[in-house]
This record gives sequence, C-alpha cells and structure tokens, in this order.
Amino acid sequence: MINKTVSNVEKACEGIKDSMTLMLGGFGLSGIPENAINELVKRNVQDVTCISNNAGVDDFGLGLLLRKHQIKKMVSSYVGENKEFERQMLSGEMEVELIPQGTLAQRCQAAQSGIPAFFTPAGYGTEVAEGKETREFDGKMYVMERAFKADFAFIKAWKGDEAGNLIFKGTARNFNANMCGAAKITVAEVEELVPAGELDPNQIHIPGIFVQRIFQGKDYEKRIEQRTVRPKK
Amino acid sequence: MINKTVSNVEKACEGIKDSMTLMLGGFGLSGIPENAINELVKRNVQDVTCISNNAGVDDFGLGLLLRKHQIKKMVSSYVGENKEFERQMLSGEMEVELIPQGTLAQRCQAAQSGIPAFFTPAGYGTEVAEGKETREFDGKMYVMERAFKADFAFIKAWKGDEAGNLIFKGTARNFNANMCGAAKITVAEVEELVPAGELDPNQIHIPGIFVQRIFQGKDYEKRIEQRTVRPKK
Amino acid sequence: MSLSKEQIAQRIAKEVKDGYYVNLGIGIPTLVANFVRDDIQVEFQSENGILGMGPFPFEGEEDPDLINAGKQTITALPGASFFDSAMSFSMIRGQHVDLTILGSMEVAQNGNIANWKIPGKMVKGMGGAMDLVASAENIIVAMMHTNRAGNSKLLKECTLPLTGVECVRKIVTNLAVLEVKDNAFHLLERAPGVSIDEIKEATEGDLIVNGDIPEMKF
Amino acid sequence: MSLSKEQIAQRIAKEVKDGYYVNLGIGIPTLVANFVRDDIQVEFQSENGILGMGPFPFEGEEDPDLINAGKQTITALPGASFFDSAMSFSMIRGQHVDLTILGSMEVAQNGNIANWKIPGKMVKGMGGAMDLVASAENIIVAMMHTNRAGNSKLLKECTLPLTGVECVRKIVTNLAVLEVKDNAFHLLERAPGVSIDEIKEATEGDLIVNGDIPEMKF
Repeated sequence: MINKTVSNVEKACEGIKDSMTLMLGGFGLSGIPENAINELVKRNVQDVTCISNNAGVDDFGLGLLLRKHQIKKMVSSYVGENKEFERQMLSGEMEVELIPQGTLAQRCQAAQSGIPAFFTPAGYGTEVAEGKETREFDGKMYVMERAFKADFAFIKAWKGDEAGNLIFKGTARNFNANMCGAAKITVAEVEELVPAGELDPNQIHIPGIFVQRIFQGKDYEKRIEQRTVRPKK
Repeated sequence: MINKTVSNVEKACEGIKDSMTLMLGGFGLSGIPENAINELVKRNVQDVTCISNNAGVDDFGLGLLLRKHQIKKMVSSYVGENKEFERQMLSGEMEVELIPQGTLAQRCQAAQSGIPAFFTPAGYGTEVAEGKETREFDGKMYVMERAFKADFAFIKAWKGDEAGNLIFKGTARNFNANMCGAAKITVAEVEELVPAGELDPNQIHIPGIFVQRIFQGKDYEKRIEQRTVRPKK
Repeated sequence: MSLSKEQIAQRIAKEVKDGYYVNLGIGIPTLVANFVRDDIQVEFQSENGILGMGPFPFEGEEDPDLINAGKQTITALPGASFFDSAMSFSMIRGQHVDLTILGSMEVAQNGNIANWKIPGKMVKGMGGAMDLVASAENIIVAMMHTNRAGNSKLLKECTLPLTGVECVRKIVTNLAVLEVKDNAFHLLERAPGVSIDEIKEATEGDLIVNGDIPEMKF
Repeated sequence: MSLSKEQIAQRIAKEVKDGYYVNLGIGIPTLVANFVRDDIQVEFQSENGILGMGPFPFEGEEDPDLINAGKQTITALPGASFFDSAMSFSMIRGQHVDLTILGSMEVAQNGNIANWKIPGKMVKGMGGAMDLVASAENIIVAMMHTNRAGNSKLLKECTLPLTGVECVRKIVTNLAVLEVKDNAFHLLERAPGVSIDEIKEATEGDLIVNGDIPEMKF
C-alpha cells in the first residue's frame, strides 16, 4: 500500500502557485471541496483558472474566491446564482468560458484516461464549436474536444483510505470522480478517513492511484442551495 | 422502476440471428457469460462476429462456439490457450482481428458513451495503426480509433436487480462493465437476482439504463484457467 | 383557453411511454413528473448523477448529497443508482435516455433550438442542454407560444445563439401541440377553445394545418 | 556468469522505487515482485482490473473471480481496489502507472520493441502490451540477451513486427544492464564475471561503453 495521507489541508495544498489551473469538483454546492476552497482563500493565490461545473454562490463555494478577485478565468457549464460573478463577468474583470456539461465531464475523464481528444455531438452548429474541428461519423456531425490540462484537482469524497481510495455518496460524486487523476496533482478531502483495508475493494469508486494526497476534512457545512420538501403526512 | 427481468436465457437471447456482431464480457475464463454462451451453442447461430478480449479454451467459454464453427470472425486482444482456434485461424476458416487490450476496452466504452471516435497512443507505429488516421497532440503521436458497433452484448455480473442494476465481483468486472450499453441490446446474466431496492444505489457499478434484459443465471462452473497457490503455513 | 404551465406539463406527460428513461429540464418540464400515469414504468434521470429520481424529501429529511440538476433536494426510489458526471452523459450522449423534455426561448421550423443565451444579457451557461439536444432521439420542447413581448417563439429561423441544430421533434405550448418536420411546424392539436387562427397568428414560422385539428385531451 | 531468470528479476527489483505503481508482464517480470524490498511502498497493477495485487492464495482459497492478467489466481492486499478494463487502461494510458516491466523478443537501439508476433507462426495477440509501451514513461525490458538460436535480441533495427516505437528506456538481460538513448545501447553494468567483450559479442546494435563498467550488485 502506498500511503497518500497528509496531515492537513495546508500540507495538501503545498505547491499551489499563482496563475495555476485548478479543477474543483462538485455540482452546485453539492460535493464541493470546502476545506481546499477555504485554504485557497487563505493563501490568497492569484489569477487562477478554475475548471468547475458551477461557480458557487456569493458567500460560499467558489464565490469565496470570486469575492477576493482571485479568479482570472472560470471554465464552467453553468454560472447562475452568483451576483458578484455576474458583475465581474460583465465588467470584464474575469474571463468566462462556458462549455456543455457533458463535454466538461468528458474532458476531465479524457485527461484522467490519457486520451488527448475525442468527438462529441454536443455543441455542433453552435458557437461552442467555433474554431474547432468538426467531422461526420455515420451521417451525424461531431465536434472534436481536447482533454483538460490542470495543475491541481481538488475533490471531495465521502470516505477514503490511506491508500487514496475513494467512495462518494449520492449525487455528490458528480465531477469529483472524473477529476481524479485529471490534473498533475489530485488532492482529495474526505469526511471520513480510514486505514487501508477497511474499504471493500469492490466498492471503491476511484482507486488511490488517481490521488496524490488525501486528508481528513473538517467543519463541513454542506450547504443546501434549493431546499425543496414535501410536508410529512 | 423499469423492470428488465426475463425468465430465462432463452427469452434473454430472443432476436439473435446469424451474422450478427456480439460482444462477450470476461477476461480469460473469469466473468464470462456462461449461460448465454451455452444458449448460443444450442441455437447454433452461424457466422457471428465476436468481440471478446479472449477466445476461451478448447472445451469452455467461446471455445464451445469455435468447436461448432459458429464464429466467422474474432475481435480480441489475446487468443492463446486454444488449439482449435489456432487451427481455424491458420487454415483461414476464421478471420481474426487483434487489437490492443486498452483500445478494445475503450472502443466498448466509447460505444456505451456515444463517442464515435477517440485518440489513443496504443499501436502507433505498428501494424495496428495501418490505414488509420494518426495525429500529433502536444508532441506525441496518437491513432484515431472508432467506437464498436454490435447487435448484442452478453455480460455476466455478480448481483443484479430487477431494474437491471449490476454489481460485479473482483476482477470479473473487466470488460463486462464496459460492454453494457455498448450494443443495441445488452443481456446481463447474474449469479444473484434481487428485487429493486435491495442494492445500495451508491454501490451499483452499472445502472440498469445500460441493460435491456437481465436474468438469473444457473449452473455456473466458473472454471479457473491457471490455478496458482501457496502452501498453507 | 390558453393552457396553464401545469396543463402544458399534463399534456406532455401523455408523451411519456411505458419503459422510458426521461430527462426533465428546469421549469415546466420538471412539472411533468407530477402527471405521469402511475400504471406505467418510467425512470427519471438527472444529469448531475441519479437515475430513479423520486419526489422531494419529507421535511427534515433533506440530504445535501442528494440533489437534482436544478440543485433541489430530492429522494431516490427503489432501483435508483448514483454515478459520476461522465457516466451520466454517457447515458445521454449514448442515447440510452429515451426522452428529453426542456424549455426554450426559440424553436425554428427546421428543429433548431435556442435556449441558453441572450446577447448583451448575463449568460448563465448551457449546463447540460447542448449535450441533451445533440444526443436525444426524442426531444419535446415545453414553452409558451409567445414571449413576454407577445412575439412568436416558433420561428422561421432562430435569432438567438443556437443550443442545437435540427433536433426538436415536438413542441407543446400553451396554445398547441406541434410536430417539427419537413422544415415546418405541423399542427397536431389545439388547446381547448383555441382557434386555428389564433395559433396561426402566434406562429411566425410556416404552420401546416392538415385536415381537422382536434382539441387536446388530458 | 550469465544470470538466471531469477537473478534478472532480482536486479530489476532494484529499479522499483518507493511509491511506485508497477505493471509486471508475464514471464521474468512476474518474478520481480518476489524481490522488491519490503521496506518500501509499492503497488502492483494488473491490467485485468486490480491494483494492490498480492501473492498467490493459500491452497483451497482460490477465487475464480480474482485473477491477474496471466489468468493466475491471486489475492488482494489491504488497500487494493477492483475496477473495469477501461479504467484499468486509464491508469496505464494516463501515465498513472509509474513503471512497466515486460519481456521482449527484440529491442532496437532507438527504443523500438517487438514482442508480440512472429510472421508465419501462430499469433496469440498483443494483449495490453501495445497500450503499456505506448503510454509508460518508464519501461524496463527483462529478457535474455540472445535468443535460442544464439542471435542477439539487441538490434540496430527490429526485424519483427513492432509493439511500440522509441519507448524502451532500460534493458536488463542475463549479461548486462543497458540504457537505451541517443540511438544506442549504453552499457551500465555487467553480470558478475561477464566481460565487456562477451556483451559486445552478444549485442548486434551499437553498444556504447563509457569508462569502467561495474559488475551488478543485488
């Protein structure tokens, strides 16, 4: 077993520098790497490019980095729910690249898998395909998309072990799984860190080979963005 | 819940015709769809093309179809361990296309994922790349490979539920997982079929949407190809 | 009588057949789940990573790790499964999802759809819409027939940036059910009490009216 | 003295560093696992779908659902994981595996490797070898210096169909340890008691001998 544990988020983020490209897992506020985001704010790294499906809300998630003007560019599929984001985008303070959600996921997956490029039908005939190679396969048109390149991937899992093996919970798996191993260094924070051998090898979603550093996260808020309920009968 | 269960292997194989292209899961003899293979032998379908990492042994697995001359073409990465295979291949009775194992897996995965083509470094500069498009990305050469097209995928899982959700065991997962949803009709046979709701939705390897028919398999032999052991201390 | 949003959803629910996996967009499409017959087998997929999505949780049972693509707390039904984003779009791109229902700002008579961007305004992003419309064999658009300014949303050509090309099969609006084929809108049903003239008036694109057009049934 | 297969494996084991994920081919490479120091952290990957592969099972504990790429029954160590074939080759193609050790029939001085096919003979297939050699940053070939006919396997150019191009970094044979760079074989170490002349004699490709060449240590 190759031990990937580091003692805390400070150690986990060693080597982070200004102008790096960072991947951050999560969908909306679900499954975001809360500890790593707080550490990025604390370190005040500047001019980072963030690849993340969403951009958080004004006072939580990536909104915390936005508020401090740390983000040079966002690469996302959906960035609503954030007034400061809107302001920085419309004023030109921040660059935004919007790409289809499935393409975003597959570009992460391709980076994890050593596949430099693939074809997808998403975005064909739209401005998303502008400047990109398009091609017909079996009578249907596709756009060629490239694997992402990133310096760090910050992801959050439910359980993890010392070997870096990860298990996610519910829909908090989302981009977290696909970003593992998709950057030079993958940092995983987990709600529960256990010794190697405690997780069933059959139930591991992401093997530790895709993770360089893992640590026991703390103080999770796990904020709910849209609380929708039914009355109890 | 959409119920995918069929009562037996005969029902599961309805619609199989001569000259079809079939995917079969398994690595060596581990995780092969034993029930479906027996049914294919029984039905005596002719001139099938089989996409399968291996070709079984003389008296088990795909060797059973070989023996009856049912296979027109094998698409595999490794076909040793089979004398009748060797005879049919050298005599020209059967066509064989050998492709790198990772490319085989990814061509299945691409079919499952609606990705018509992707680039891989495997086989560049070798006869595998002959007649294929090659291209440089970031200073390295890659070969463009296409998604497979198949009529049926026969796969074997450990547990499954009525909704077609699947859980595999150990290294018997192999190509079985990647072939699900990679053919027009995916037929899953399982060692244990349970009602919907009995499997933890977090531990499902392959969601039922990728499976058209599922049935309770029987009489599994699960033969071991290379029994290697240590003496008990 | 022009339909309410609930009635549009109710009419679309009739398009949901036994054995369908369905992806519902935000807005009117979300309401469709409430009207699907309970004697057929249907599963709802949400692209953030669940198949077999159930209703909202009971008060106090919300789980931040269990949401839909609209970021709403949800539940999982028996037979549900969770998966990552790449696998979710494998279901969509690989055409394993049978029916996609989504809203739109514009639809053109060739099936083009524009529903993600208004130049000059804040752009929130396309989310999974471009993947969905480029992939699905069966796409139904749920929308009002005209926009707030009273202009038709069923056009000869889209004026807004496109989300996808030649993909919309059917449209259900507050006025009508229409099929999109042969570069025209084909009127299939009228909302109860709505005349063909009213529909013609509200449709900028070419409208084909063949024979008697029945009123919708719910 | 020419090395035994076990000694080749033993020498290669010294190339396995702390923190390495390693893929071992069939034959001599498989033996390497027996000689890796037990005070370093190493995990073995087998491309059929296991990371953290352990030794053979005790008699009676064999599991047909737990094999390696050579189809041998194996065990899983604490911290192991199982996965599908596509993910397995994501590890390989994505260069997450640090070291690949495999056998070969021929290696050329430009790093080309040929180890899967002899024209006119039964071809068993390349298995995962083409993926491994096209992907790995660090490839060590374990083989005898000459074939059964006594001909060199370290050549100016491969004569057999290639498995991969310009990929081999290091070779450990029964006679020597060699680095492959700048279109030549660079002699690094001699097997104990083997002379430089013997190695020259057995090497068809260009052999660079710089300064004193030490004997191997194990």
